[in-house]
Amino acid sequence: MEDFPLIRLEGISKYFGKVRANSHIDLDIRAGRIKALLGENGAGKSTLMSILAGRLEPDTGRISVEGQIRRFRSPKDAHLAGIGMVYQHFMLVDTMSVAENVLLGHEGGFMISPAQMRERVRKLAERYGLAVDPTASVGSLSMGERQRVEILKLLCRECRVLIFDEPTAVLTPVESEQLFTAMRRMAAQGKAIVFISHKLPEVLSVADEVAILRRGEVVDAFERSQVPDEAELARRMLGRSLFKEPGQAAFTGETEESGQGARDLQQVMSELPIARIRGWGGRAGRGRRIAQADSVLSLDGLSCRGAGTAGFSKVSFAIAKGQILALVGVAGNGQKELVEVICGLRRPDAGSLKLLGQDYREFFSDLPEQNGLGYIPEDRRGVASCPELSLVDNFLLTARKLFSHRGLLDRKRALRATRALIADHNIIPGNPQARGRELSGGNLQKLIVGRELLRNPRCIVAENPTQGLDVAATEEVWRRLRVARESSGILLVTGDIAEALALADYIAVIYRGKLVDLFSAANQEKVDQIGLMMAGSASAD
Amino acid sequence: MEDFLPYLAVLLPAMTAAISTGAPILYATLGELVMERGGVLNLGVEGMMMVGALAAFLGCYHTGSPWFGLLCGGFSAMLMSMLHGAICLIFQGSQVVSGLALTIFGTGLANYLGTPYIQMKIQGFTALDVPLLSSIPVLGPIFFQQDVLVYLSYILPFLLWWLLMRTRFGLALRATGENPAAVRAAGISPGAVRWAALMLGGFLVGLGGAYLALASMRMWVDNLVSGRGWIAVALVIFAFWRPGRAVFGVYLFSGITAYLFRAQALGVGIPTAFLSMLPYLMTLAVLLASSLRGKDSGAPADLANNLRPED
Amino acid sequence: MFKRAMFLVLALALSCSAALAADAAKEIKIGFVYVSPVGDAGWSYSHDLARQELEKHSDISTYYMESVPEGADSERVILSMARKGYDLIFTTSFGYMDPTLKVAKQFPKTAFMHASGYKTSENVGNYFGRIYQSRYLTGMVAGLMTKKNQIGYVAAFPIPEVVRGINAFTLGVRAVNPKAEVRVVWTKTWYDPALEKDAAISLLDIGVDVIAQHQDSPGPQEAAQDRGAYSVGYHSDMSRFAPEAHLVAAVWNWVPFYLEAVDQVRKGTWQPKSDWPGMESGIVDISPYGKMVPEDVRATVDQRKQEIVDGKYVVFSGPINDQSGKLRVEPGKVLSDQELISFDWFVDGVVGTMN
Amino acid sequence: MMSGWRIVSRTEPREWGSVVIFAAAFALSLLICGLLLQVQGKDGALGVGLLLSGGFGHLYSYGETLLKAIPIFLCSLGVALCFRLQIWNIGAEGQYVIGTLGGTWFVLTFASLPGWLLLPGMLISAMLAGGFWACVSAVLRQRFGMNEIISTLMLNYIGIEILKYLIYGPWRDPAAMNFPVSPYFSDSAVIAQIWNSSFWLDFGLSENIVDVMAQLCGRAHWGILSCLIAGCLCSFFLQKTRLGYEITAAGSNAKAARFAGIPYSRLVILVMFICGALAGLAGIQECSATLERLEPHIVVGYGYTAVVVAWLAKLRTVRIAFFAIILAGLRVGVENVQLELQVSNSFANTLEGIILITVLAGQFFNDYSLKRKFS
Repeated sequence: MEDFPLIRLEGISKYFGKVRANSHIDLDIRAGRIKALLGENGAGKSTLMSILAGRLEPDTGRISVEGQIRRFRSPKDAHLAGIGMVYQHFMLVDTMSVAENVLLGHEGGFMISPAQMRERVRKLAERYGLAVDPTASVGSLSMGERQRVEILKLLCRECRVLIFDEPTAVLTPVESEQLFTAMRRMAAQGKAIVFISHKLPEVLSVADEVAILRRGEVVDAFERSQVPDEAELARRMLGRSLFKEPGQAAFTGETEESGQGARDLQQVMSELPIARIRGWGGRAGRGRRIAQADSVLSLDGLSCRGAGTAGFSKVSFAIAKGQILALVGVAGNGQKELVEVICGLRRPDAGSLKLLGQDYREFFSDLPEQNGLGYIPEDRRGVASCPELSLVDNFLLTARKLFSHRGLLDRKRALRATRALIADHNIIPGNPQARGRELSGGNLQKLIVGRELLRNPRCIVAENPTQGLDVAATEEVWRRLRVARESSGILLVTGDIAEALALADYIAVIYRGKLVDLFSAANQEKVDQIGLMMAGSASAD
Repeated sequence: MEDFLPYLAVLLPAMTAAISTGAPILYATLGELVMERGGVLNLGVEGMMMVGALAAFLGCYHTGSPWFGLLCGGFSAMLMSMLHGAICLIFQGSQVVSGLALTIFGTGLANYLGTPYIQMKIQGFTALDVPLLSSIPVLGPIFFQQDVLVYLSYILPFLLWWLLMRTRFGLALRATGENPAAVRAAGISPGAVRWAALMLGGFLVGLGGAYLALASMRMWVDNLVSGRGWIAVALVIFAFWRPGRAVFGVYLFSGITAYLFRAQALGVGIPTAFLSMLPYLMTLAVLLASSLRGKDSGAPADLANNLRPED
Repeated sequence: MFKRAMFLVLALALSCSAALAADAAKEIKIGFVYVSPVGDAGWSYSHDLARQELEKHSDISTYYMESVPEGADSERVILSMARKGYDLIFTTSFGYMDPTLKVAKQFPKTAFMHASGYKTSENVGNYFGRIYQSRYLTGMVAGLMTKKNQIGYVAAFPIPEVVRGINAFTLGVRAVNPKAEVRVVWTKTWYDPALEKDAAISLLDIGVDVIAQHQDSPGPQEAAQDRGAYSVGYHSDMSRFAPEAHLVAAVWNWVPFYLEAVDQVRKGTWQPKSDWPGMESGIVDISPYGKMVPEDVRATVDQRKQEIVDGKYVVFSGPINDQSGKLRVEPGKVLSDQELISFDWFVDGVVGTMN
Repeated sequence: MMSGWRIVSRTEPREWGSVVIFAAAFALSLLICGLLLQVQGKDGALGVGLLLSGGFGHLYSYGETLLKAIPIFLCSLGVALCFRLQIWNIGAEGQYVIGTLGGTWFVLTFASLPGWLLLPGMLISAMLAGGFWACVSAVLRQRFGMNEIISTLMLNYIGIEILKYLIYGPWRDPAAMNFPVSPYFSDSAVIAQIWNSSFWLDFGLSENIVDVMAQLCGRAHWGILSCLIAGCLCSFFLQKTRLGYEITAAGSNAKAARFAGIPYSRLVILVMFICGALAGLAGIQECSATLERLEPHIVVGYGYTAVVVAWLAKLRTVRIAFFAIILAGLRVGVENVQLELQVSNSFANTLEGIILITVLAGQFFNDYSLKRKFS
């Protein structure tokens, strides 16, 4: 066994049109080992794994399983070779039960009996310690549970290689730990585990081997034991060192306020008719009267029943100009509803909500175009952008009112503004006519953040703004938010404690729609308990 | 209008008629239901029924065997359905317009090729009573003095339910209608599943057309289907994509139509336009009611979307 | 000099027109516009039978277009026929009336004949047959053959033509069987065999034992056949669809009428007029009786037929009451053609509504 | 799906290629139709020739084709707008009918009004009626989440029944011998034909020019003007206005629209209203210009043709005009085939169906290209 790796990838290359995703990648995957695949966005990790999982066919190169060369034309071929993948976006049917999802596509007789299915799944779940109710419909499950369903699907097929694509992105610290234990257990039972991640700490904690991809090539591969600490790992990953002190930008240079793009942007914006009325620029107070108010956002006993979900009740906090409040919690604990209420997409049932000192009805009755509200949603492709439309149109999505005069749309100017924005945030590809879906997650997020901050909002709501972004992009987004803080108050909704600590002045933890606690980011012993609070075991005080 | 007795009296015959006039629509509805559950919207039912009807007639006319005709009907409509598949699953054409094209084409083709046969008679299926059941006082005449195809249409919904809910194929079919990506990730080709759905559904729709030719008219006349295909499409949505509700919807619809004729024959003094409007109003009303009760329409999430050929 | 030129011109003109006349004499082109497919056993079919007769004549060539939707499209069809230089064009549905007139205005040299309408112009005549006379006779047969005194009538659309038919039929029924009722069901279709069959079945369900119809499809005949009831056909002898049920049918025979019209056009004697011939001209008749019709019935009906042909008996002659029992036609009076063309009330004995 | 070949999405759409593809698909369908004719022992080649000459071959073909294209274009324009917003409105048929009723009602009620009031009044009330009929579905969808495909379909049937009721009941013209037709519209409510020979003759134009023009324009009426206006307005609306952009954006991603504060429900109602209004306009024009009164025969399925055209045209205004004319031309041309070859009218549907199918399949090659796999 030892001399033969379970899986060997040799000279794998893959092109999308002219874009190179992978080039001449060699990789070995051994049974009983956990291999971490590290790299920035667009480094080609996901592509490589999709090839291994049979979703894509490589242009060149070959895959051999235990020595024999195999060609995977479809995921089925990969399954037969014992390779399965837990995708970032779960491949589940929400309307069907857990058991049905697990057994979907599993070999067997023509007829199925629900009872047997349930029994099987329950046994399997117990064996690997992945607790989940087989009868529940997937739509009602938390992200963590859904992920377990995905894993069960693979285990049920006796997969020998399990690939995890950013598995912890949607998990609580507690759930993440459970996942890691499950991984180790599976590895111990002779399974090979590959997992793709950005998060250096978890790589260090769980991986046996690390391979680093950059621009579609494997630039480094080594044993976990060879790297002492995160800084070293980061250096190897980025080819440059990374400081982690919160509060100060990591890299400057490629994107500065004083960049050409930024100046063009200012130029375009200042020409807008609306700008002539109100005056462009972050200088607070030149905008609407309310811009004077110092309280940016204040909730008092705000409650709302969610549609289907639990929603939230009696939430109270306030954010002043210059502050960042991080609302920490596991996905599905009422944050979504809360954000929607704050952003005027949903009506609260009870309590008061004030934005920029105004009652929300008043505020949304005529939404100030500038110096008003900025919203950076979690779901970039689904909510914050139109994948089929050009970057200009995506740019216009929320900026459209700035660029329209008496109902007419000034596309010329919008185009110039988009160009400038692209230059300012060095978004790739740089063509403003490119379609939204051609952008990688990181670049799309840059566009969205830029677009939302363009109107110098006094109140900013950011939902997991760096989820799935590589370190560089993350730092970039953080920097922008810190700059924006100068003139506004920010509500940062995140599941990532590190992010909260990196940015926030205050931290509020939400669980089952209630605020568990609200404290200053400086308060160390509270900070240490965040993980527990998120998991519901609240500290009683 | 003062004495209602005759109006009650015609209820039974109305129901009897509803069962037999409903049968073709039931076949078509269930066929469309299978296809839509698999995520393929096929508005071509009307045309497919026409072709099915003609093929059934020709098959029976030339061999004299109604059963052979029935098969011809089913398979010809299956071919039409596969044409839809070719356009939507291979050539990525819009399912909506492809369906409309299929309707236009099928109706035209059937009438065109059928011209020489217009009003030639065949020995189709005639009513045959089920030995004991037919002698049950009230239900007997209604349900068990019909033709074979009607009896088949009793069993079909249960078969279909079993297929959808209790078989591996059904599982894959439902999943494909909801989330093809998940199906592909599970190692099943959603394309293949949709082909299967199209073929099975097409066959059933064909039986619906065949019924009109073999059992209703027992001869070839052009425009035989005249709109029943569209009713079937509407009924699938009405049925929230569930076989059980489909049966209910079909018999409700055909029941109303059948009863209205009899009410007219009894000389009810309401303009016929309003009477003939009633079934459609009822459909809307029932849908409205169920949506007011906050019911989820249960539409397959991926209905009418094409699978992207790449990846 | 000038005179000579004049003569020349005149001579030319004459010779030309002569030539034209000669051409016309050589071959005459006739167009038919049908509203439904000719394959059906109905209205269009009855016209097409005549067309095929005409086609047999060497010097006549006929063209037809079937299933021409009434309204805007029909005008185009008639137009293109006129453009192709047909000498005589028959438009055989009420909806073609205005289009025919419009086209006729542009082609004064072409003769147009429109069936079942009421307008005429310089080169448009209208024509129809007194089919209601046949209806009356078939009504008598039905009235004599019914046992339950309940007769069903599957009707297409509540337009005067159909109403007239129902009334004549009912008068016929009542003439021989005052107790009998005629129940009317509107299908609002000219041709939906399955639906029309269902309509007939629904009538049978409520206890009628004879089915009469006014559609192009044999659907109702089928129904009667299946249920072992009697049926009365229309348009053409429908006995082949329901050999056991078919009592008799009110039938058209357009051949003599069309031949005459063609002849007039050929001779150049054709005049536009409102022509409404009856049984005496043989344009309408009743089909051979079904074998189940007993001798005495045949005798009574044949006798009345003879009276009608001889003009001794007029169908719509008073006293006639309407549904409400109100006297509409005084004894000794008869309904004028004008009134017949715009019939909008049911005679006594009809069960049903006007729309 | 196709082994050995890989299907690749084109990044930039073809320009002239698409024209070639359409031509090829069109030719293929004609070939098939020729064969179909042969099946019934007719001369296929001749048939195809007759078809094309009938639709586009003669001077007078164009007027007729145009006449028929007008309602198709108007309905299709509206339908395309709905589709842009992912609203599957297949109810243009019913909206066409109800619009006609609205217009007719105005004409019959205010027959005494002067022309400059009557004509616009008729058009406007037709558009309002059609628009409101469409809004019923829109409201049902937004307020009660009822599927618009079924509601529009049902409302089509219901609309037609209403028409029947009115025309056989209250609106039946006694002067017309109780035949199911409304009284004639007063002359000022009749939309005139484009070419008025007598006028130009008085104007002093030479006999034969007038004659040629008369043939060319045929029965085409001033409704064509409404097509031009509607078309221009529509494309301007979509490209230059904010609402237009919002419709495109919301159609592309409804969730994003909600996030961006685009009033989705209002847009749905707006596009449905516009569609209904256009369909209604088409209806009343057809009614007033060609029939000059309301008859049951105004319903000939333009609403459904509109859906097909909108799709073939990929919702683009100019292409809609193109396909509307093509389909209209075919319908006109196929009559020529029927008349000359004496084939049954069902041939027309067959032909149309085949053309749609081939063209639809052909469009695949606009958006994708096949590449050989190398391994």
